[in-house]
Amino acid sequence: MASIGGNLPREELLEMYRGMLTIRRMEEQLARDCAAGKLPGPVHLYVGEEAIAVGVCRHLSERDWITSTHRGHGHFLAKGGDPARMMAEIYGRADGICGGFGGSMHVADFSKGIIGANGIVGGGIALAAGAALAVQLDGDGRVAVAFFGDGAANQGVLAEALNVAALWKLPLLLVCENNGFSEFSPTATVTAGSIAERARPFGLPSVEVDGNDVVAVWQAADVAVRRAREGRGPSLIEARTYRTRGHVEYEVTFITEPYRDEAEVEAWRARDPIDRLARRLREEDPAVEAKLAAIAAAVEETVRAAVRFAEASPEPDPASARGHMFANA
Amino acid sequence: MASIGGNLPREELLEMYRGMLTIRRMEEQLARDCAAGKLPGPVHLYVGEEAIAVGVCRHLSERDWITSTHRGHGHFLAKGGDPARMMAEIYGRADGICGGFGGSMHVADFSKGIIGANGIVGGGIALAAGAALAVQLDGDGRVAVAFFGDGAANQGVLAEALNVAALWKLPLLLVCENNGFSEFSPTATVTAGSIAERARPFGLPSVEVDGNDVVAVWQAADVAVRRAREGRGPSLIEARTYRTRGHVEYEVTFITEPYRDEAEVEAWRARDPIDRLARRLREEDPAVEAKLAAIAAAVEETVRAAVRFAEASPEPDPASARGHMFANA
Amino acid sequence: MIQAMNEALFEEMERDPSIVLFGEDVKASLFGDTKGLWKRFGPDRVRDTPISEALISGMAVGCAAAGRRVVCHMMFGNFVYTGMDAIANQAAKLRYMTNGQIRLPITFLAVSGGGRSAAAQHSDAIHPVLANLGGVKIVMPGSPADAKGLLKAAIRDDDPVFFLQAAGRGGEPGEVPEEDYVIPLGQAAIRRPGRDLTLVAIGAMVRPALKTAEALAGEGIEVEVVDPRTVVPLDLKTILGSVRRTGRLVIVDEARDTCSVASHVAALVAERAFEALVAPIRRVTVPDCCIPYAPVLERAVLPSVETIERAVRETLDWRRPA
Amino acid sequence: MIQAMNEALFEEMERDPSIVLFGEDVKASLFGDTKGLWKRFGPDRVRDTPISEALISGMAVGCAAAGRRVVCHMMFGNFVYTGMDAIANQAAKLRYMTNGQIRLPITFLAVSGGGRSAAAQHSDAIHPVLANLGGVKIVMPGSPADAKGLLKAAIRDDDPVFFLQAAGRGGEPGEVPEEDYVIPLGQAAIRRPGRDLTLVAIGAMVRPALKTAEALAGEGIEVEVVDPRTVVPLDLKTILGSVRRTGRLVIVDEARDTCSVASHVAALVAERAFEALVAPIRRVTVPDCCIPYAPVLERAVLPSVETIERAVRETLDWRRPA
Ligand SMILES: Cc1ncc(C[n+]2csc(CCOP(=O)(O)OP(=O)(O)O)c2C)c(N)n1
Ligand SMILES: Cc1ncc(C[n+]2csc(CCOP(=O)(O)OP(=O)(O)O)c2C)c(N)n1
Ligand SMILES: [Mg+2]
Ligand SMILES: [Mg+2]
Repeated sequence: MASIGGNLPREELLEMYRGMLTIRRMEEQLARDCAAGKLPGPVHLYVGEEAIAVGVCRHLSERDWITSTHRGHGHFLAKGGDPARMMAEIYGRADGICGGFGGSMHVADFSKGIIGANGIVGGGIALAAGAALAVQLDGDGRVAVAFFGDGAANQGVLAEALNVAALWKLPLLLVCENNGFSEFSPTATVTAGSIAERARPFGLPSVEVDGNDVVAVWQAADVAVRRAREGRGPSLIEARTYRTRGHVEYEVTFITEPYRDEAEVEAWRARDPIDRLARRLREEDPAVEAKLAAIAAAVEETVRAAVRFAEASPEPDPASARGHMFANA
Repeated sequence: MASIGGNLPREELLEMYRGMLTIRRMEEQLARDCAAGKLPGPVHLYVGEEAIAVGVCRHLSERDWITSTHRGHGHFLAKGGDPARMMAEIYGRADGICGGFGGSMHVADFSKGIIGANGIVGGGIALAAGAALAVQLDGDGRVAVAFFGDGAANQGVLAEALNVAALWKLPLLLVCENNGFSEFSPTATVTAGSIAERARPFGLPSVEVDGNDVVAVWQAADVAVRRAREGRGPSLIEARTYRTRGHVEYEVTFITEPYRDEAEVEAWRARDPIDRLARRLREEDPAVEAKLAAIAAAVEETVRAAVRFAEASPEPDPASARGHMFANA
Repeated sequence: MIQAMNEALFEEMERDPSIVLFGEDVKASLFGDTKGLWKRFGPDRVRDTPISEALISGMAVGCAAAGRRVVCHMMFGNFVYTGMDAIANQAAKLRYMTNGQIRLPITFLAVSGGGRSAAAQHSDAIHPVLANLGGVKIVMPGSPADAKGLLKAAIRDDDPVFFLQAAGRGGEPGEVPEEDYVIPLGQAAIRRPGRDLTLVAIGAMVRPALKTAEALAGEGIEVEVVDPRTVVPLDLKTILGSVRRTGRLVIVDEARDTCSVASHVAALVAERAFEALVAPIRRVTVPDCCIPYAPVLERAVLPSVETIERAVRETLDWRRPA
Repeated sequence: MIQAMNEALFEEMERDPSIVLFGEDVKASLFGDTKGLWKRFGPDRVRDTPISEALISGMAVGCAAAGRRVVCHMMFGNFVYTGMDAIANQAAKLRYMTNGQIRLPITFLAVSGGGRSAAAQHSDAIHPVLANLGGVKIVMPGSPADAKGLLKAAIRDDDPVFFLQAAGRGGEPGEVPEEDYVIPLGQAAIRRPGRDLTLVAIGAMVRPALKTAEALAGEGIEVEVVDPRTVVPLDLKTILGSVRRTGRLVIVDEARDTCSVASHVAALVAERAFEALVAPIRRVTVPDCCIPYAPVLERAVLPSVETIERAVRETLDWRRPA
C-alpha cells in the first residue's frame, strides 16, 4: 500500500483523519449545545489539539490504559469510547457512559481502557503510573498513558511519577499537551524552562513534537510505546499545540478582558491539525478527496446519531442518586 | 589575618569548628539521654552532617529565614538557636524553646529566623519559598533557605518550588542534604538520576558539593546567598554527606537486619567533617591546637549548662495543654 | 456576594499594604472575587501562581510566618485536598507546636459545595474536614452583606481562616452597606426569630432555610433561623439559647452527613441543652455520597426547601411514643 | 496487634497472588506490620517507594482500577494529608463518578493517634476527616484478634478501606486465633454487656473503656461497652439497640472534638433513639488542639480512664432540672 507522511500507510492516515474529525465535530456540536444552554455543566473543548490524542491512541489497544484531563473528550473518543454514550453523559442522561453521574469531566470507560477524564489538574498522572505498575506485573506488554496539560506539568506529582517510573522502569508514557495556557495564564508566566527537559534529571528520554502534526505525534508515540512494551521503560512526550477555543465554554460570561491576541489564535488556526493532514493527503493523491468526503459524511452521521441517542435517553432516576459508592455495600 | 581553606579567614574557620562541635556534642548528649530512656519522643541525629548547616548558616543573619527537617538540631543551633532551650525542649520541659509543645522535630525560634524543624518530609520547602516571597517584597536583601534531605527531594513540592522560585526570582536557597538514605532505603533505590540536576530544566543554577567539607559548603553557599541577596534569584545546592548514626535513635528496637555495611559507615567516619577541619587547621598552624582545645572546653561547658538548664526546668503545666491554637481567640 | 467579596478585598488591600494575595488565575478571576486587584495593586502584591496547590498553601504559611498578611486563593474546595498537607500539618499546627511564637494571618479563599453540575471533583463541601483540623477558622457567609464584613474580619484576623463561598451562588443579590464594617468571627445571627423550632442553617443553606421559615409562617409555625456565620469558632451560646427557647432543633448543612457540622451541632446540643429538647434533633445534610453531575441527580442529594420543610414538620409533629 | 496484622498480610498475600503492597520502607518496616513480606513475596509484589505520598496514593487507585488488589502503606496518619488529593478526589469518587464501572480494592494502612510523644505532625487521629469523604471505609480495631480478622476483611473488600492502627499501641498483647478468620466490616461488638449506660469506644479507646467499665462494676455500675470496629460502615443498629436498653450514652473517640465520630454517633442517637435517652449524651474526645510533645501535656489532652470515668459518672448522676 502507498505510504506517505513519514512512511505511514495511507489507511492509517485516513483513520487518523477520521479520528480527529470525529472529535472535532462532536465538540463543535457540544459548543453549539453549550451556547444554547443545553448542557448542565461546564465543558472544556479540545478543538485544535486532536492530533495528540489520535496520534498517540492509534498505538494503543483497548487493553492498554489511558488517563485523561478535564479536556478529555478527545482522549475518550480516540481510545475507542462510544460517541453516543459520551454525548448522553454530557447531556446528563441515564444512558450516558457514566449514567449521568460524571459528566464532561469524568467520561470514562474501563472496558475500553479509559480510566477517565479528571477534574483534578494532574490527577491522572499518578493513576496512570499505578495502571502501569499493574500491567508491568501482568507482564504482557501492555502500557499506560497519561495525558496532561502544560499547567498540570507544574503539579509536583509529575516529578514524583518521573522518579518512580524511572526507578521501576514502568511501561508508562507521559504525554504533555502544551497548548500555551493554564486556564488564562500564558504558559511562560507560570511554567519556567522546558517541560520536556524535566524528564532528563531522572534519566528518562523525552522529546518535543509538533502537536499539530499528527504524523509527528504518531511517530514519537510509536517510539515511546514500543519502548514501554518491550520493557525498556517510560518516556515523556511534550506536544506543542494550542487551544483555539476558550479554556471553558462559558468563559465569555466572566472574562471581560481578552487574555490573548486574536492574531495569535488565527495563526494557530492556520496550523489546524485536521486541515494539515487533509492537505497532505490531497497533495499526495488528489483522488483522496472522495474518501475524505465519505469520512466527513460518516462523521456527521455519527454526531447526529449521538445527539439523537442522547436526546432520546431519559434523565437518570433521582432515586438512584446515592449511586454506587461501594462495591461491597 | 591569615587565611586558609580556600581563602577563608582563620577566625571564620574556628567559628565553624565551634559551630560543628557544638552540634556534635549536643547530639552525643542526646544520644546518651535517649539510650538512657530520658527522652520522651524520637530523635533523629545529625551526626556527620554538621558541615552543611554550619557552612550555610555562617552566611545568614538572624533576619534571614531557614526551614529545617526532622533532623533539625543542627540547623537550629547553626542559625543561632539557644542550646539550653533546645535541650529543654527535647526533654519536654516548660522552658523549652517551644514550651515542650514541639519537641525534637519542631524546634523553632522565630526571633532568630528559624521557622523550625518539621516532621513532614519536604514540608519546609514550601514554607521557605513563602518566606522568600515575604523578604522579596520587603526588598531589603534578606534570603530564605530550605534544608531538606535526599528523600525529601522526591516530594513533588520540590519541583513546584523550583518552578515558582525560578519564575519569581525568589531569594531562595534550596539545600539538599544527601546523606545516602531515606530512612532505611539507600538513595539509589528510591531516587532516580541526580538531585542537583533537577534544578536545571527550570533554569536554576545548581551545584553538587562535598557536604563533609565545611569550606566547600561555605563557598557554595557564599555564591548562592550572594546571588539571592542581589536579586539574581534562587539556587540549589546538593551536599553529599552521610549520617553515621541511625535514622532515628530508637531504630535498634525494630531494625533486625542491617540495612548498610559497617565498612561503609566506617569509611564515612574517616571523612568526619569536624576532624577534617581540625586536621586542616593543624596542618596550617600547629599552634592552633590550644584554640581548638579552648573551643572544645567551651563547647563541653555549653552542653553541660544546657543539660543543667533542661533538668532544672519544670514540666509544663498540664492546664496549659490546649495551648496557643489561635492568636485571636 | 462576589461583589461584596471584591469590595472587601479592595478595601483591605488598600488599608494594609502588608497584604499579599496569590493563587491560580487571580488576575483573570474565574469567580470575579479578585477582579481588578492585579491592576490596582500590581504584580508584586497580586500574583498568579502555577497549578501547584501543595506549594501555594505552604507558601502562604511561610509568607505569613515571615511577617506578611496573606490571602491565598485555592479556587475550588476540592483543590484544598491537593494542598492539604500544608493546611493540616503546617497552617493548623505551627503556632501551637511553637508555643504561640507566631501569628499566621492567612485567609484562604475557596468556593465550596455543589449546585452547578460541576460534578464530584468540583462540588465537595469541605468545611467538616477543615473543622476537624482544629487550627483553622472557617467562615461561611449566608448573605452578601455578611460576606463583606466577614471577609474583612477574616483578613484582619491573625490566624488561618478559610473563607468558603457557596459555589455558583456568588451572584446572589443582596444589599451591601457602603461603609467599612467588620463582622466579628464567632458571632451567630438570628436571621428570623421564632418560638416553635430552631433551624440552624450554615452558609448557603441560610437562604433555603429562610424560605422554608417564611412558607411555614403562613401556617402560623414560627421557625427561628440561626446563621452561625462561622463554623470555627462556633457561637454555641446563641444556638443553645435558641434551642432552650424552642425545644426543637433542625440543622441544615450542605455537607456529607457523617462527621458533618450538623452532626457536631447536634452533639453539642444533645449534651448541653438536653433538658430543653422535646423532640429528636434532625439533620438535613447530603447523603454520604459524591455530588453527581446530572441536575436531577444533584437536586436529589442536596438540601432543599422541600427536605428542610419535611424535617421541620417531622420534628414539630414528633410525639414521644406512649 | 502488629503480629496479628503481619499474619493477616502474609496469609492474604499467600492466598491471593493479585495483591501488591507498596509504601515507604515497607521492607525495613518501621512498625513491623510488613516485616518479612519482601523476603517472601519478592520485589515485584512488595515495593519500597520514594517519599512521594501524592503519587503513591494515586498509584494505589490506578493500580486497583487496572485490576490489582492493592495494599498501600501511608505510615503515619498525618502523611495521609500529603497524599490527600488522590484519596479524597480519586479513591473516594472514581467508582461513583463512573456509575459503578469499577471496583477499587485498596487497603490503606496507617497508624493514627497519639500517645508516644511524637508530637503534632505524627499524632493526628485522621478518621473523622476520612469519614466525611464518604467513599472510603474505615477500620479501627480494638484488639489484636480483631485486627487480624478485620485486616483480612479489608484486603478482601472491593472498596478503598483505611485500616488505622493505634500508634504506639501496636505491641499490645492479646490472643490471636491461628486459623483463617474474617470479621465482616460493619459489625460492632458488644465487648461487655451492661444495663446502666452504653459506652461506645472507638479503636484504641476500647481498652480504657473496658478498664473503666471493670472499675465501675466493682461499684455495681454496669456499663455496656460497644466497639464499632469499623467507623464506615457504622453498625448503628447495635449502638441504637444498646442505648434503647440503657438510656444513656457516652462516646469515647481519640479525635479532636469538632466533627469527630463521637459527634456523629451522638447526632445519630439524638435523632433515632431520642425517646430512649434519659440523660445528655457525653463525648470524651481530644480538645480542638494539636497533640503536644511533652508527656504531661499529651496526657492532658488524650482520653483516659479518668476522663471516661468522669463522663460516665456525670451521665449516670444527671437529673432533669426541676
Ligand atoms: C488541582 C486543580 N487545580 C486547579 C484546577 C482548575 N483548573 C482547571 S483547568 C486548569 C488549567 C489547566 O491547564 P493545563 O493543564 O495546561 O490544561 P489545559 O486546560 O490547557 O488543557 C485549572 C487551573 C483544577 N481543576 N484542579
Ligand atoms: C510526608 C512524610 N512522609 C514520610 C515521613 C517519614 N519519614 C521520616 S524521615 C524519612 C526519611 C527522610 O529522608 P531524607 O529526606 O533523606 O532525610 P534524612 O532522614 O536522610 O535526613 C521518612 C520517610 C515523614 N516524616 N513525612
Ligand atoms: Mg494548557
Ligand atoms: Mg537522607
